[in-house]
Amino acid sequence: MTPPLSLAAGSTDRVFWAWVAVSVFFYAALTATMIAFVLRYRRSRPHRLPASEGSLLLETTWTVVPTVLFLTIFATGWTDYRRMRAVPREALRVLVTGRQWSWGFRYPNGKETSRLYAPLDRPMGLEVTSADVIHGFYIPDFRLKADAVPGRVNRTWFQATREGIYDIQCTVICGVDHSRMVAEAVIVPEAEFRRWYFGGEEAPEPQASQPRGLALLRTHGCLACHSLDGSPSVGPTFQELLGRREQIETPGGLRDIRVDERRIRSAIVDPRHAPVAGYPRVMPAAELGPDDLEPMVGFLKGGP
Amino acid sequence: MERWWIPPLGTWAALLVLTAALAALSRLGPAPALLGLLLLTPTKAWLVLRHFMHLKGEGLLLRVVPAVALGTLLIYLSLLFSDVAFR
Amino acid sequence: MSGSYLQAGHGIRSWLLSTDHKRVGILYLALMSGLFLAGAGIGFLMRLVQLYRFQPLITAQTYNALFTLHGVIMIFLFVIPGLPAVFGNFLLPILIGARDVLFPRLNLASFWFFAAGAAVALASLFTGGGPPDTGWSFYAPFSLRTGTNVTLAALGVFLLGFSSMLTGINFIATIHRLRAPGMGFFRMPLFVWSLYATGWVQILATPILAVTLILVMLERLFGVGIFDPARGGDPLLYQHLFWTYSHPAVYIMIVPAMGAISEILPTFAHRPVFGYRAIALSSLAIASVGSLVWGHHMFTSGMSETGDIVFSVLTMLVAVPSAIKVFNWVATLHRGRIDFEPPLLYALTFVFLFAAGGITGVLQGALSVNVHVHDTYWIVGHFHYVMFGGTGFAFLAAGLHWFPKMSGRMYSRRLAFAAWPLLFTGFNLLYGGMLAAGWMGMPRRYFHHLPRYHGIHVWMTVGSWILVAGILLYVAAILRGLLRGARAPANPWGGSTLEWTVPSPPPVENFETVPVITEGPYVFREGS
Amino acid sequence: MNTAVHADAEGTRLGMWLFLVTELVLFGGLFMAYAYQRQLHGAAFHVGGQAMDARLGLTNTAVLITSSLTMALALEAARHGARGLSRAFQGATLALGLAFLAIKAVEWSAKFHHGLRPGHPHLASLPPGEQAFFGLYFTLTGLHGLHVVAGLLVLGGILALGKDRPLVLECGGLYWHLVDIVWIFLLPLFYLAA
Ligand code: HEA
Ligand code: HEA
Ligand code: CUA
Ligand SMILES: [Cu+2]
Repeated sequence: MTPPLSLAAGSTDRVFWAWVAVSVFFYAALTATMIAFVLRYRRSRPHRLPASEGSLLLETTWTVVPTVLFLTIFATGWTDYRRMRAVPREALRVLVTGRQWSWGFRYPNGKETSRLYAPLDRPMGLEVTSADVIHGFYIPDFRLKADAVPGRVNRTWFQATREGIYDIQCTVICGVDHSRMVAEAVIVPEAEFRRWYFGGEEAPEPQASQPRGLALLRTHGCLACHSLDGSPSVGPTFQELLGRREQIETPGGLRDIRVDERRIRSAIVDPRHAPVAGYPRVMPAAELGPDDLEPMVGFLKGGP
Repeated sequence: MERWWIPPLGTWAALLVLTAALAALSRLGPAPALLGLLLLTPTKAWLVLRHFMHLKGEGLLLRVVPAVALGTLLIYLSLLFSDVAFR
Repeated sequence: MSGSYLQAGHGIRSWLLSTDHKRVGILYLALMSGLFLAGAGIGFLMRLVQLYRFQPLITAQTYNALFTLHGVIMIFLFVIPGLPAVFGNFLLPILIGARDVLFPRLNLASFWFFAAGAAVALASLFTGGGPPDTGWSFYAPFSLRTGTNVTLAALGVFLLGFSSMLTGINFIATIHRLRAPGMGFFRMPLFVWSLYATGWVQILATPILAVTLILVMLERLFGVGIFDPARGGDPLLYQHLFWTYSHPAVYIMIVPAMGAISEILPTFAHRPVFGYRAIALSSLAIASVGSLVWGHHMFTSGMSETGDIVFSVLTMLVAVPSAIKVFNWVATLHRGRIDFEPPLLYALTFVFLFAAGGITGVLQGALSVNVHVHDTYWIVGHFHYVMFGGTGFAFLAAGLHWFPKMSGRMYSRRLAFAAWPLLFTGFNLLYGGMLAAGWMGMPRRYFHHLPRYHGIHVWMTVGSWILVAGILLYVAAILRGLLRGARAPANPWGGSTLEWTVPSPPPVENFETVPVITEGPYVFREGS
Repeated sequence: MNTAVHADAEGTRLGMWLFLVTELVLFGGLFMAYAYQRQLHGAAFHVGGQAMDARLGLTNTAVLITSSLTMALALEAARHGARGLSRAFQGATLALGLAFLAIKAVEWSAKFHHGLRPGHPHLASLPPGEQAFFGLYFTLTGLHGLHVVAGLLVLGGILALGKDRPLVLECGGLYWHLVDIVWIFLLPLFYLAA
């Protein structure tokens, strides 16, 4: 499914799956017993065995065993949770403010952003609050969540273990665009982060190198006209591009094609030639070296 | 003749005295005021329950019922304070 | 002997103003079935919306209103009143050998409070600022600031709470005062025990909901500062108060369901229930410990760490009595003489699905896991398993079990069996899918979802189609029984409790002579 | 229609007490809110308490306690067959209840006058803790006042319709005494908090 990508996440997952395994074991045993009893003791298979009305030993067993089991589950959950709540002293602390319907990040030196930039393998403290109603700050890949409550600050932290761009979603219903209240956490190597952080106002924003193709699409402004999630825009969406059926305009009239890698490449390099029908012809040709073109094509091929 | 009006008057007088004591205590400062709140107020409530509301003469069930309610409220409060008292 | 309660009078007034507990039960059943189907229809629509947008007909705002309405209907109008109002009303007096509840007119009043509450809650859809969009939990300060008609919806829920409280008072008093001679507490059927425990939760928790809603209304109408930090209030106080009621409320939903299952299993196994006392007392244990765990809804809210620990430990403890019940139910099948009839099948399905829901509950009660799954589809999966798989299936099972008693006819056995595979498959695809989606990080109450979650949404929606088919077949089994079912004998299942000693349907007075109880409720004779 | 079964006296009493439980818990919820806010804003609650008129609060306490006395006497009189006396005591209870409401009205209007009512800009300019204090003050005393009104309606109805059988009086009285108990708690929480 979704791999855990922060320190805490790995541990959360281990605890979770261990208990899932234990529970499934008990659950399967329970179900099997139930089915076996129903089959064995049907009226059509008569027997003269006396039915017991209770057994102190059995009932004590199945009181004590679950109690011990459940309390152990508590203990493992708490151990990890305590760590999540204890923000390391050396962590950089970002003020995260939710408002209807966007996230804002403010760094100690005054930098304000709408994406969360964080260094790889370093603890990052979050002070989560809200400017209006309650929101929920959630990065699923890090198994991290803290409610943004107006009038108070909730503290948590994470330490990302892989570079990349990760979804931030709002988890508390906060109005009409609750489900649009998403943002991104950009995890970059520490050096790159420092360059930006200490580089004054003009320093270029850090780009996660994974997936690089996506970062390039963003810097070249492609995403201004093409969506990634299938929603309609100025140009066709990038969602499920490879293998899609399109109608293109050729000098010889309309033609149906199936999008392949060649088509993707040519559409980027020479957009005026045979564009997709039904869209305005506004796309500029991009001057790209192979260093840039290939990751882009790679991303679009396997993209979202 | 039976003097049925005497016991209620006694309860009433006790309630007034306790109220006066409570008022006096709360003028002495926050600590005595809190003490009054925690000791005298429940005493007054207990007097009303026991005499005016006749719990004294009722069977076990009727005495358990309000006790359950008050016990539940106390537990609610203490659980609430497991949060607020440790913020 | 007089005629059956169904023949005791015909016009509509003889129903709407009847204080006969059986008729009141049927009134609830009729109204609630309609509400359930409407709520379920909305659920079905929400699933479709995750596949096709239906824009501009359905916007993000509409979607927010849909899940709020779905939640409010299902929780306050279906699962909370559900089993006590319908089966409790119909059966409680009969099960303890009484003629009616202790306060029959109050009982009718409860029904009318319920109807009024439902009407007011539904009226909030069409008046003021339009349907509420806050989710069924009405979290402040959003619920205080939204322009939608939260005030009226809160008033509706307030009335429903009143109805629930009055029912609780009535049932407790009835059980204390009207048991037949010889019926000590430990000779009561387990369903009665469960109603008794539920009654206490109803009167000890519901008033907290009532004040919470009063406070929300006051704050919206007059700007009294209780919950909104802009006015000196505190949003976490709202959550505390709301869940102080609403967690116990989940046990108001499940405990009577467990009681019904505890009747069905021994009846079809034709043997005494295993561990009668443990099952009876665990209902009380669930009711009392269940009032102490509400904070597990607030682990990410910024509650103090002490609070987190206390509530997480108590959450683990409250699961123990449920586990005891589950094991005792399974043991009740051991060495029985089992008739495999639809009510039993549905009851076993209850055990299976409720256990799954309970286990997910325990997992999410662990603090670190909760941080990840809180407010995701995982939670939505959990509560559909316990509420629909639990209470809902208990309702379906109890509906079949007592249908002959209530209507005097047999349902269509063939259709009832045929509905099961669809219900079972659809249910697990849909709600199992929710658990998976939640673990992958899909937040709840989302109109738009990120592309990474699209696949699992398709999966869930397909599941919902199968489930609908199952529900429709079930409804058909009942309708066919009503229209063409064979006449039901007094005791079609060979049951041992008092309701099977009176004719189907029961006469107005229930019993010709007051029964005298000389033994426990589950004594089966050879050959029965 | 079938005739209703009538609950016996013991059952009625039980039902009444169960109802009182719900009332207790209802106010209990508000006391929880009070305790919560006071824990977070202790100092502000002290300041807020200084704006309260302790004399009015104490007077009202005396009035309500006395009305409880007359109510208890009304029941005792009825039980001892002195119906006329009982009705007189019931009348006294009603009068005292009305007096309580009148004093409450004086107090509220003074607060309104000083801009301490919810929604008033002056209140909004105070620190959060004090806003919370006055919010709770109005809610708790207001809800309590509504219960007094309800009690008056019930007792008035019993008196006016001549339904003053001892059992009925007893149930009405239980309700009235409960309202008194709630007030006993409100007094130190608001009026003596300073
Ligand atoms: C019928 C209703 C019902 C029932 C019975 C339960 C039962 C339980 N619930 Fe659930 N719950 C809800 C309805 C219900 N819940 C709802 C509606 C919500 C969401 C509200 C919202 O936010 O909208 C919710 C949310 C919810 C949360 C908060 C999640 C969040 O928002 O972050 C938690 C956390 O601890 C929780 C826990 C539990 C537990 C531990 C139980 C236990 O009582 C379960 C006990 C049962 C068992 C454990 C099964 C039987 C035992 C065995 C078969 C033994 C073997 C078991 C193991 C090996 C584990 N529930
Ligand atoms: C007992 C309670 C109960 C039951 C039975 C159900 C049943 C269903 N629920 Fe439930 N659900 C809740 C209680 C319940 N729900 C609650 C409390 C919430 C939380 C709300 C909130 O967030 O505030 C929720 C939230 C919720 C969501 C999450 C929304 C979100 O967070 O974005 C979804 C999403 O798919 C969903 C789907 C369904 C579906 C498909 C059914 C299906 O089981 C329904 C299947 C059955 C049918 C479809 C019946 C068929 C009948 C007909 C077709 C007749 C048609 C009649 C008319 C149209 C009048 N529900
Ligand atoms: Cu912000 Cu939901
Ligand atoms: Cu809960």
